[in-house]
Amino acid sequence: MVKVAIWGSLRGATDGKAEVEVEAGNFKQLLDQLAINYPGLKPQIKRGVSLALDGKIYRDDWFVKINEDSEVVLMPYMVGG
Amino acid sequence: MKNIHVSTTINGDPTEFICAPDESLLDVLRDRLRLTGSKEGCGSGDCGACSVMVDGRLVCSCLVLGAEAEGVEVETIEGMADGDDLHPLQKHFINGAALQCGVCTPGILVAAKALLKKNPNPTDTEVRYWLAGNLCRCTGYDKIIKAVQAAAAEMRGA
Amino acid sequence: MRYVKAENAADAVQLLQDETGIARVLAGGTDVLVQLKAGMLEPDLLVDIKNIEGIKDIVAEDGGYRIGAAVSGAELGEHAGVVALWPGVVEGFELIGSTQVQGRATMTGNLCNGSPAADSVPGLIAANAVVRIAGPDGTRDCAVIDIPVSPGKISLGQGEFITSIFLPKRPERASDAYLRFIPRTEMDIAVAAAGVSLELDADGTCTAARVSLGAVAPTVLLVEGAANAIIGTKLDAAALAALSAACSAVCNPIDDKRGTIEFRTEIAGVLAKRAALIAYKRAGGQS
Amino acid sequence: MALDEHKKRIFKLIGTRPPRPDGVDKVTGRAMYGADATAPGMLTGRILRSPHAHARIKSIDTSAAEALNGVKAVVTSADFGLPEDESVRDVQDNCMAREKVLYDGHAVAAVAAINVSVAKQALKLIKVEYEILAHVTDVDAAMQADAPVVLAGRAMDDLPKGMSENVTHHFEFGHGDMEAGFAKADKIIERSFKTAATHQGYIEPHACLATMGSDGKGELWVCTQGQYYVRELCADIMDMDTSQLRVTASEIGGGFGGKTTVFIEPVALALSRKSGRPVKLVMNREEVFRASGPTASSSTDVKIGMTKDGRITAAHATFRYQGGAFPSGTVQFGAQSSFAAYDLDAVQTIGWNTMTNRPKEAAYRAPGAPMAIYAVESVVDELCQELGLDPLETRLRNAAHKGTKSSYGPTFDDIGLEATLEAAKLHPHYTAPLGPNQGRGLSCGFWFNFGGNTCVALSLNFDGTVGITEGNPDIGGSRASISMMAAEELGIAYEKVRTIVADTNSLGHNDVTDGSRVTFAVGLATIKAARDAIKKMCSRAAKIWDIDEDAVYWEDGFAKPSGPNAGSFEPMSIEEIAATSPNTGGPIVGHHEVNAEGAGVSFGVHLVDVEVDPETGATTILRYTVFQDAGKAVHPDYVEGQMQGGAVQGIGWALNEEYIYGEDGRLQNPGLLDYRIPVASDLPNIDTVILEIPNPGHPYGVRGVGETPIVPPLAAISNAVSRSIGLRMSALPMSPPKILKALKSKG
Repeated sequence: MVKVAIWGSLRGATDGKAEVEVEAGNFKQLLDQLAINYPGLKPQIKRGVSLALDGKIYRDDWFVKINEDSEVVLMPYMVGG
Repeated sequence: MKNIHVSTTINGDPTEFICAPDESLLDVLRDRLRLTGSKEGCGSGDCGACSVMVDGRLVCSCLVLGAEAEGVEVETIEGMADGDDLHPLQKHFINGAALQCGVCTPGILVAAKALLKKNPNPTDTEVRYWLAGNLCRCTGYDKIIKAVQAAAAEMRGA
Repeated sequence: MRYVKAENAADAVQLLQDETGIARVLAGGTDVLVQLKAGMLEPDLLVDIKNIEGIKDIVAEDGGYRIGAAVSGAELGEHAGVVALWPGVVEGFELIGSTQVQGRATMTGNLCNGSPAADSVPGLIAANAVVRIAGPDGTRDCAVIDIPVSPGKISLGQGEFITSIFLPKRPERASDAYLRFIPRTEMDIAVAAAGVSLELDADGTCTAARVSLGAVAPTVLLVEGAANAIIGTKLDAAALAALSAACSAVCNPIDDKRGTIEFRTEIAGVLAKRAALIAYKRAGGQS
Repeated sequence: MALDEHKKRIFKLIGTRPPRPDGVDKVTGRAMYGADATAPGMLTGRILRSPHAHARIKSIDTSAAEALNGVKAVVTSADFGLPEDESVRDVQDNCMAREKVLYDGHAVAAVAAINVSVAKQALKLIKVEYEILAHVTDVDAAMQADAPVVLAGRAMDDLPKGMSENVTHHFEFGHGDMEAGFAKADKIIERSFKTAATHQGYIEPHACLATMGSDGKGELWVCTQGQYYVRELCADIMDMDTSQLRVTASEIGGGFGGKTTVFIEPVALALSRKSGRPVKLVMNREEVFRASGPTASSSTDVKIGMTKDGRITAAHATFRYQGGAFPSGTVQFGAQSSFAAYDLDAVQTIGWNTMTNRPKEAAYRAPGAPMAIYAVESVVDELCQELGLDPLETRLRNAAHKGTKSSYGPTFDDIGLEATLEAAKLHPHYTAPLGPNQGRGLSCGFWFNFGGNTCVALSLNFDGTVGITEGNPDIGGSRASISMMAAEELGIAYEKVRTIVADTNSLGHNDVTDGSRVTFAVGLATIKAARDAIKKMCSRAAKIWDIDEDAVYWEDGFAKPSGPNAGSFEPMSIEEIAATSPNTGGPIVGHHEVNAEGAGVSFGVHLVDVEVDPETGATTILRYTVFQDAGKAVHPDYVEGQMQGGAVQGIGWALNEEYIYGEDGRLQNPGLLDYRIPVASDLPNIDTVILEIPNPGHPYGVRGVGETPIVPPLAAISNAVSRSIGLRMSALPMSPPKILKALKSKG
């Protein structure tokens, strides 16, 4: 299981939990599992999310590998100027 | 509006064109003569991207009518290098990274050349005030001022 | 729109008089062409006066100078005589716009634009300058202060245009100065402005003064009370405070994107005080 | 791709300052920008714009304009379809109003005519009947329940009671026990701040030249930060396959985020399709201000607690941003970045984004971060003043470092904040004496930086020179830095490489030039493409030598046998390999395609001295120093240029730049006369100190540098002014009337 930190305004969809656990080995599995376990997260996942994995931000890469002890933080999709 | 026929000199070349009475010299240069080095950033004399020399005076070509060019001498950025031989200001702008996007650069070069003709040894403050009408949004002006000074030093033979 | 180059003053008067639509005089074009481009002005006729003989000349006259209506800022600034006699007038005019704008802009044009914030006007009014006007009935002279009527409006009649501005002679130990406030160091329109002209006697006491304010009322103001506050003084702190107060007291500005009523009123007094000190020093006074 | 093992690599070219390849074009006027192109039979396009802040369009009568001699096409929203994707529909509706105009300057119709005079005349003949609606332009007013609704049906899910439907986004970040944190504080300061909307202020207005044939194929020449994104948006809006629309990026006269979307391009394409002629459409400056995308304006409440010895115990902030007439979630970046510089046990940030009757915001350099960090850094500075603490020491005391759980969630890897603060502390600027009416301010700044989708092709020419094809417009010298990285990797001279920017059909997709991504991501792809080419060149040499491919390695522009066992061969130069490539298997091209991840975050510290005229409230910038971690500065001149340029944009934001709206909801200063960007005489030299703390996510250690420098100036200058006048300023811009009013209130 991977622990995923959920940002504050999404916690309505995770029963108020700041951190949830899902079974996932990569970014895609993580998103799929989150959508199944917490359907309330679906709209945001559709709008776009980034993944901070051990401090590094990934925007799109489905197959970036996630380890059990990885620090995983879900973040809104990032853009720049 | 009946078009006006104008005979003028641009970068030393005798040039004729026709233009509408309300057409700016900038539009004539860009649209009729294809001298697109002069840019329009504002059309109101606030940005200096269209700077050219008319009879030895630095002006904004957006604030001159094409019709007023009759019988005058116009110098634009296209006339600044002597063939392949860049003007010292042009060289120092490249070597000193005094441009980023480069769209204000032609106007600044024309204006800086006019300054150095009038004042070959300006202070930084004098350069900054002379160029106050040439907006640059990329560089923060720092490297522009330094490049003008480097060119001035070279031109003075220092 | 027609563009016509007038051959002489009579020609220009005729053209302006005959035009039934909107006619404008073109000298430097730094106001007219901006308005044209922005669609604020749609003239039927532009009369270019730059070909009229003498209109680009600066001529010494009766100890003062007559400045042609088409003399640019750059040309005026290069004229040592005018700069020495009326430095405040020249510096006011030279503050307008960029180096590029100075290559074209004329003092007459700045006056005829009718803006209360016109930088050359407070200096001209403080200098008691007089314009010469060509018109259908010949030429006439008029004090600069009587030209602006309201924002954008001037007192010239149909067919009239200004051919020159006359800056009078002045005694020894006299000078002038102009200061404006703008948010940046260049390129802005004055938020408030002050022109001060004064004359001193041998011991540095001010014997005559004219104080003028820009951008604080519908037209540029001549503030007699401010002048009286420094006449008879050596511009000591009390006199300067009185000058400031007199200036702020007559302000009747507007709130707009460039400044607030409160700010303009306050600043006008500060600028007048500072300009007076510069003029005083230029005239040879020591404070 | 990770940082190369050989961390101590001695670079030959990286870190030098060669002349940029496009330099001559740009100093001679030859470079072709958006408005510089022409096409045979080209028409001039012009757009009619709304004079109202908010109105229903009751009718548009274009018949008189269409009848005018010389008018070839008139388009309105009726000439566009209804894209399925809501975000694309928003973009289209921003380009051409449908049903309602949402802000002063919103496009309602456009014409294409044989020249500009006819086009202008035609616009006057278009009759639009409006029903004027109530409008709202202020961020706080727009969030009130009774505010006029800009766009119905777009409110966020679970909209809290008492909030307007205009509120479209809500974010919360943070960790720790806030109550316990504040309980530990010796001093708590709470303060509210406001910042005005500012514009990127690029000197080149938006411009494009569109050609749509009756064969359904389109060509678009446009000044943009991202030709691929323009293609996708325009193809969606024009309902065509992306393959049929080729977009070529012109040279670009500045963007800063403002040219990351479309405003006029679909309109030009529609005019061209309708007229059957090429159409050039160029915004004038007034249109740029009224109808392109400025940044958000903001309203913020910050509360921070600190111990007597300068440790932050808890930090809280609520951010409210307005992003104009369509939904926009920029506040996210404010809420995430606001406390990034601090190592905090208890932190919470809340962000709200609302619509208003203003032009839809576009990205502007570190979008959302400057105004958030301004508020936070102001309160930190005030706490230092109140507690008698040194502001630099206090920041060092609380600085985020490797292992810090950031305020937005992730734990930081190697970051350069502490090193940057230390550099500022040791710099003579920090201890230089100050005169009367002078003050010194400092602020930290932060930006995430991104990578993104990137393709690079590296072609070996038969003479051994190299052509690089990349897909990101060169805004500030990237052709130079990319050429340098290719030459470094190949071990050849910089002059032997030429880099060009591809059109959309000449190379695979590249993300927009944004997020400080180009030197990082395109550089990374270039290095990989060079390594791909090297592999191929080694294999050709191996073929010639008839040895195993693995027995050949590459060094300084030569293939070499890897040791005595491989055989004894003279090293083979890149020229020889290139010349013989037709005989050894054909042309050699290295390429790399990647969605680059691993961009390292970037921190900066700015130090500024100001003097405030106590009688007028005017602020003069006396001295300015920028300290920033660049990871590895590929071309230091252009790194410094980013630092200087960003600082000066921030100076403008702090002191004079603002969108000023009247009671009527119309923009009052849509020009460069009254939208006051800094001029040369306003500024001192901007000194720079580059730090190089390598980014572990890039082979050379490169970090993006473009965005961070606009973040610190707002607070640095506000702190300097506040210290100078002995009064805390809390609204931007700090124009002279505001400062003088504050001084007067102090008495």
